[in-house]
Amino acid sequence: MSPFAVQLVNLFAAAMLLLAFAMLSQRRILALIHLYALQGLALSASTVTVAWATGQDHLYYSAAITFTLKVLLLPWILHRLIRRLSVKWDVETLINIPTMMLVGIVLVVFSFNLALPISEFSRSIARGTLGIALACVLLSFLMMITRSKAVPQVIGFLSMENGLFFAATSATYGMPMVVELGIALDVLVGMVILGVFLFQIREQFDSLDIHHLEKLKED
Amino acid sequence: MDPLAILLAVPLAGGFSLWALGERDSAPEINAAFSFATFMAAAWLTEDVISTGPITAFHEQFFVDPLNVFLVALTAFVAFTTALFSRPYMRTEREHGRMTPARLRLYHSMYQLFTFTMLLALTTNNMGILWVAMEAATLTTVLLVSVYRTAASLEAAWKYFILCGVGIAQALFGTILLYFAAERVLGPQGDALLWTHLDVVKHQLEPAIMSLSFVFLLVGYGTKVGLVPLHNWLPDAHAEGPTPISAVLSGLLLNVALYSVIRCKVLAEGALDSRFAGNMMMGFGLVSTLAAAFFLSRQRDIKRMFAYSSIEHMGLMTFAFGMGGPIANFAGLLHMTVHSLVKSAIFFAVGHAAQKAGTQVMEDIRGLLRVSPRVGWGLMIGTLAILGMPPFGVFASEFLILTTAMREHAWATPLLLLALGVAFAAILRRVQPMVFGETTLRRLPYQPALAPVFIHLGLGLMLGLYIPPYLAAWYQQAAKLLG
Amino acid sequence: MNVEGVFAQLTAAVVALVLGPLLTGWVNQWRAWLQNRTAPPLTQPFRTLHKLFWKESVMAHEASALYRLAPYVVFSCMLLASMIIPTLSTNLPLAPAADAIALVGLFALARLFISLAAMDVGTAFGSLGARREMLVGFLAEPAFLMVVFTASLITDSTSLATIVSSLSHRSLAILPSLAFAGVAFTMVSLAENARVPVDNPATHLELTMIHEALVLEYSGRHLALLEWAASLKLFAYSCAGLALFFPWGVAEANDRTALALALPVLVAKLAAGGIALAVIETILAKMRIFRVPEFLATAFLLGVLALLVHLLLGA
Amino acid sequence: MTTTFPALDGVLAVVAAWFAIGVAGIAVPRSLRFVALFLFPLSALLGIVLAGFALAALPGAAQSAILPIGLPGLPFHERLDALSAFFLAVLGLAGAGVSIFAGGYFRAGEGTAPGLMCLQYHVFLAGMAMVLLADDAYAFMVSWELMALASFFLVTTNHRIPEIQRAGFLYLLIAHIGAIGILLCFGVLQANTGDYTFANMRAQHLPALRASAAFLLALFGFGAKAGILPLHVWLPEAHPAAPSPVSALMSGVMLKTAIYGLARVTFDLLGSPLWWWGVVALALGLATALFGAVFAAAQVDMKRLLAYSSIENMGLVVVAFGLAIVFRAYGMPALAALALMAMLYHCLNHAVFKSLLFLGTGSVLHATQERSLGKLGGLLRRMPWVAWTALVGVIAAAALPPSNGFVSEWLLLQGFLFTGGLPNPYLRMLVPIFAAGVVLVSALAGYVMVKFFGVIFLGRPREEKLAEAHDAGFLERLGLAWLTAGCVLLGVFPVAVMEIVDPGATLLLGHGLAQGGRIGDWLVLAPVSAERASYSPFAMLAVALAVVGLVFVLVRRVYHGRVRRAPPWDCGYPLQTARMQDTAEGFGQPIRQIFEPLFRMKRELPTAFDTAPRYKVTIEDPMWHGIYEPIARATEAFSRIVGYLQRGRIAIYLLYSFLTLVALLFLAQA
Repeated sequence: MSPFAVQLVNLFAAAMLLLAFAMLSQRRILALIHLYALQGLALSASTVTVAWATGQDHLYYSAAITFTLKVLLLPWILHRLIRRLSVKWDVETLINIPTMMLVGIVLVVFSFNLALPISEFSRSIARGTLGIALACVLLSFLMMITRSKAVPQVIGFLSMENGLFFAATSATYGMPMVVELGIALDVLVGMVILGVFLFQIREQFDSLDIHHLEKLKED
Repeated sequence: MDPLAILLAVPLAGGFSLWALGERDSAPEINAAFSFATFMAAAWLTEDVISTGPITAFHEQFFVDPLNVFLVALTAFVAFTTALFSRPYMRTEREHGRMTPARLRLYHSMYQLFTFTMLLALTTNNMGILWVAMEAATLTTVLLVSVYRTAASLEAAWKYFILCGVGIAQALFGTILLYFAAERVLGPQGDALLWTHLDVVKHQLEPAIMSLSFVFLLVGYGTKVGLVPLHNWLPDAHAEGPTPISAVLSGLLLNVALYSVIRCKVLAEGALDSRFAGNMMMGFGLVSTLAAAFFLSRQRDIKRMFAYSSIEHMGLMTFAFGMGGPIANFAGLLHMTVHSLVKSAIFFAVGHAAQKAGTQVMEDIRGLLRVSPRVGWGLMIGTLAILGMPPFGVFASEFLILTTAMREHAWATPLLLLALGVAFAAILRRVQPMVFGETTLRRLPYQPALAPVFIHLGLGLMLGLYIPPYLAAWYQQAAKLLG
Repeated sequence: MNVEGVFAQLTAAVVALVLGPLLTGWVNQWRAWLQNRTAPPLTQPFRTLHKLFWKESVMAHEASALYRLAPYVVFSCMLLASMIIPTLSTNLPLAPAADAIALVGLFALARLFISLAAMDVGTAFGSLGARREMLVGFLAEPAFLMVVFTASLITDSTSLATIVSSLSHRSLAILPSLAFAGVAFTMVSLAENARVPVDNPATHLELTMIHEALVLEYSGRHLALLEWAASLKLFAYSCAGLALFFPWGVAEANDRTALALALPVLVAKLAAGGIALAVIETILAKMRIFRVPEFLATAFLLGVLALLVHLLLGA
Repeated sequence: MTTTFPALDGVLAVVAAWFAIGVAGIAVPRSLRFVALFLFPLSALLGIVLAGFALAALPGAAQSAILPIGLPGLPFHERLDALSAFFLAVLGLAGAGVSIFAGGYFRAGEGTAPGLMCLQYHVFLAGMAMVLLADDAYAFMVSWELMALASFFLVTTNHRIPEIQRAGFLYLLIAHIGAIGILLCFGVLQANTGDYTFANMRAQHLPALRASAAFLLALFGFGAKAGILPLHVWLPEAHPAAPSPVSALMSGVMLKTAIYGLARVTFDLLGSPLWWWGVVALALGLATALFGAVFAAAQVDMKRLLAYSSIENMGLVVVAFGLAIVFRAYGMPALAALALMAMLYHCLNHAVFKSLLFLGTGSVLHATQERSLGKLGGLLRRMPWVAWTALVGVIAAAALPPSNGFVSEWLLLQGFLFTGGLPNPYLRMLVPIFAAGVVLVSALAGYVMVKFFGVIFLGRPREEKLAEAHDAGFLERLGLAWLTAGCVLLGVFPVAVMEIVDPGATLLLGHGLAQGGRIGDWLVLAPVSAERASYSPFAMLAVALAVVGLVFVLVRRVYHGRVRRAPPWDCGYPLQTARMQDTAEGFGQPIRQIFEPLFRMKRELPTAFDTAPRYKVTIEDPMWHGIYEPIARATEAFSRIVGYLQRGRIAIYLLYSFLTLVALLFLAQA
């Protein structure tokens, strides 16, 4: 396959990592959603590239699913949610942004080192992608830890899913179709349920601040 | 007509039809009927396996082997008895105004779907589908946990969702890595995730990848097993959901999660030919057992307490499977079975007790023997059984686990002794005054369903004194298969 | 069990019954003399017994059968004891029936009965006496056994006959262990026989008395039996002591001449012992009841010490 | 008796029958008459039958059977050899007496329905029998815990009372922890073979370290049941809580199963003990015995007093056990047999007389509703049956001739007197000290028993209501008489008994007491040689009785038999009341004073100006303060620390999983 494709995939990988960092540091929820959509875009683009480069047709389907789900559907749902729930800001993060950045960088280094021995075995076109995927996962994990409102947590959760998909498509040429379909279904349903939840939480505590969700504990 | 198909189809259909039927008075009975049909199908399937041996179906996408056949039967059975139990229970809840018809509708359909997802997870041969099923199980149960719509139940459900969602995501990464390792051996077709195939070639899988993959899988599915320190969702979800759900969570879902962990462990062990995976599980198991024991000693909410006891027992099983070897694995499987029987029985009794007292706070539940002896004895005997008092099956497995540990990992036995002792003291100290003494309780509008309690306890008793040959044979084959 | 045996056994019994009260009288005489009093005659105890036997026995309303039974039991226990201890001869048919340990048990049995009897009527002094008696007993009994153990470790036997014969056959040598044991034994027998410094047989000052408090309610023939039993006990202890520490002169099996000779020897030894006892009682002062445990604990420790010394020095 | 005699089948049949009786009882939970007048006497009969089978099996060779229940590959192995036969005989004989008594004892108002109690009671009996029969670890543990469970429910019969609940909790907790210890002991014994049959364990030869570990675990596990220091705390709580027949059974028989387990593991499964095990057992046993005796002397609750006295007796048994180990380790089988015989004999004796005494307290309890010694007294005249039988028990418990208690003590002391031959100089020094201790203990036992009997049955009643106390009923008398007869016969004919028991010792040591000739002739007990030591209770008793009779007759012949009744003299003090007698506290006072450091006493002394002065002393077990409370506090503290794992913040929870993941990834990479 052509080195051009490799460069392309690497580019998208880099974009995803960048976006992950951006989400980590982004406070405004609306912007967060946009970033999420962009990440989905990069993901589907890379999937298409891989599909085109290796001629694996089922990857086109998975790209299509990804696009519709993560670029169109979920961002739209999220938009409506925050408009209905009127949450704009996620003011205070639990750790301040620069520290989070530093931690994030450490994570990236860690995950690259982790992925390095494995990527030798990869027949795949882009060796580094696995590390990047792992980094994305861990970064969104970090984001979930540090956000104090429900919606950003959800977005973190979703972007973690992105990282996983990226690993699936770029490191291995996509999972079996049936599995991907199942995963997509789960994500969709999960999203819907989350939406319902957010409303219920809101009507219970009339806020989406998860500090209200700290009653159940060992005292 | 294939029993496997029926087994999976019935609960799926049940879920949708119960939703479609909407808010009816007869919904509980219909629910029970569907569960019964599922149980029948499971029985048929079991009978098939007994006569013909392990089977695979649908282009090997599904398979039933000694390891999962009894889990399938167990799951269907407990799901059925729980449906029986939930009939009067849920009606009473409605009387007490905690359930509305709409919620009951949701409850019943989700109950069936939940059964379906568990059966799917158990019978699928595809590690990917396994993941999908586990995630689906999480989703359905989240709705069930939050069904009361109270602040506490919402919080519990939210934590459950987030923690398990994240955990399951790790498991997905593990699955991807597994596929990544597998396709280099089996080629990039759909069957590269089929467990049977993987099991054949497990020795050729790349160790470096497999070790990472197992870590992700363990953390992922381990979250659902409730291993400390990934357990935090478990007590909340058990305490705040409706009691039938606590019963199936403890009795079934944890089992299924552990089942997926040990499936992965088999592969990892094969690839790594080191005790890495085993040791990791032993570590988790030990930590969980100990921590849970000490958690137990400070509980005030009865369901929360038994949730921690589930963590303790899951830890014990994880420890057993971690040790490996025919005896330990045998013990682990036996413990799985008996624990889910006894623990669900306990939750049934607890449910009625809590309804009588109108609270789950143990200080306010007193003297069950006086107001309704059968509930009292059910709770007492169940507790003693779960605490490892012979002649119940829990003791049998603990006997094997401890003695095996004593000879292979003597260093661990003092910790186990400590944990078991503390747990015993903690639980008995709480349960005794609830059962004995003068009472504070009232009668219930509906006659509680106690048949399930005593059926379960009876089976638990039987497994302590006599294990049917088929079951024993399965256990032994499964133990061999787990290595 | 041959004729000599039976004969020896019966003589032992008779001798005990006769010499017991006489010994008491003898000691009382010497105490009187040592205190510059005119002494009662030697046979005074017999006169007392005779008088008491004639008197009718006055009994509390609540007194139960146990109360009436006790004197007989105590008496027979003491008589049995003094029939077991080789006083004149070691060839006693009853000897195998009870060894030294059983002998101690016998004394304990008597103590149990008399204490219970004292509690039976339910008066303040009775139970007080019983308590004190048991207090003395549970400390004295172990001490006594320690003494016995020393002797039996030396002679490899607990059977009194064997002890005596083997002790009497060894050449005269000072055994430090036996010396310790001797002191311990003396203290024990002072306590057990209610003598000064532990108790004063002549006292009737209620708060200090032990033995008198026990028999306070008794009268008439029951009292007589108890008194006789007391003197038998003194006799038995003395003989035991003599048997353990001065075993010479006790007749061997089936030896008529020795048997004939043994009696005077015994009387002489008893006389000497009685004088010693009287002297002790005169020069010592009675101690407070709370000091008694210390006194007896000392005896007990001396007994243990005797054992250790024997094991240490092999002597 | 030939070995072809199917004793084992018979025993199993009896066990099954006991289970059946239990089920029959639960079938008619509320009909007291049926249960009391039919089922309990029936089970007493079965007890005698059981004893018969056991005695028949004693001399014979071991018989074994396999039941179709248990784990796959590990069905219940049952085996009846001399040792288990002996203990089964104990169970049968004591159990018969207790059961017949229980028939008359249990009333409707006991808290649990009679039928249910019947079930628990007979499961308890059957469980004990199964423990003695078990021949593999699993069967043993199952029966062991079954026994514990049944007795737990029996102890909590009267569960309305919170103290009783606490007692039951404490009992089951310690029992369970001990059971886990035993389980681990078996884990060591099976030595990596994965075969849990006793036969296999016998075949294994463990290295010294593992063997010692097994022994210590066994000592811990069985000690928890036998009430060895410091695991004795449940005894004084559980025994007063339980209905008296249950206390009798627990104290009389259940404690013995622990001794059985110790002997089984040490001599049979481990085979060749090390000498220092014996020293450990001696020290622990003596400490326990002294502790029990001293505390018994200070008790004011009659059943508590008996419980402590049981602790004392178990201590003595363990001392004998230790002595046997020492002799065995130094290759002196004959002396080991002597010590072991002392142990077995004392087990038998204690079973009989302690059951007797507990049953006596039961009757007193029913007659007066009173457990506190301070409110009893003068019952000898109200309840002669109970009193006179109790007197025999008291003499036995005080280890006085010619009772059975004395025989075993005599044997034990004889055993001590042979320690001069031990090669180890330190032991030679040490053992006499132990002997002194044992003697002290038995003397104290006398003190305790005088207190027990004197305060309950003698003197004047301390309360008015005692006036209408009634004597025991027919069935109760039957049980008391049965056990009393046991006390007397076991005391008067020791030689015959020991020759029956001897195979037990032979089995464990390969060397019995009767080796080469008999244990003395039928009359005179001379375990080694007549010169060495001999004891003939029969002769003593005969002579004593003769003397009593003779004196009685003579006095009446020569003098007269006149008696005049009058108010008590008491130094002429006119106004005496029953309150002036010694109270239980008063009677225990000297002991409290002497052993003051042992006690934790709280005194409430009246001031000089009290209008209604009260004097109160409460004694608590120092072990609570010394061991158990610290443990409880430590657990509490640790669980508080663990609690910090769960502070409710979801972010923190996520952090846990995150860190776990990262840490494990590190591990995986390394």
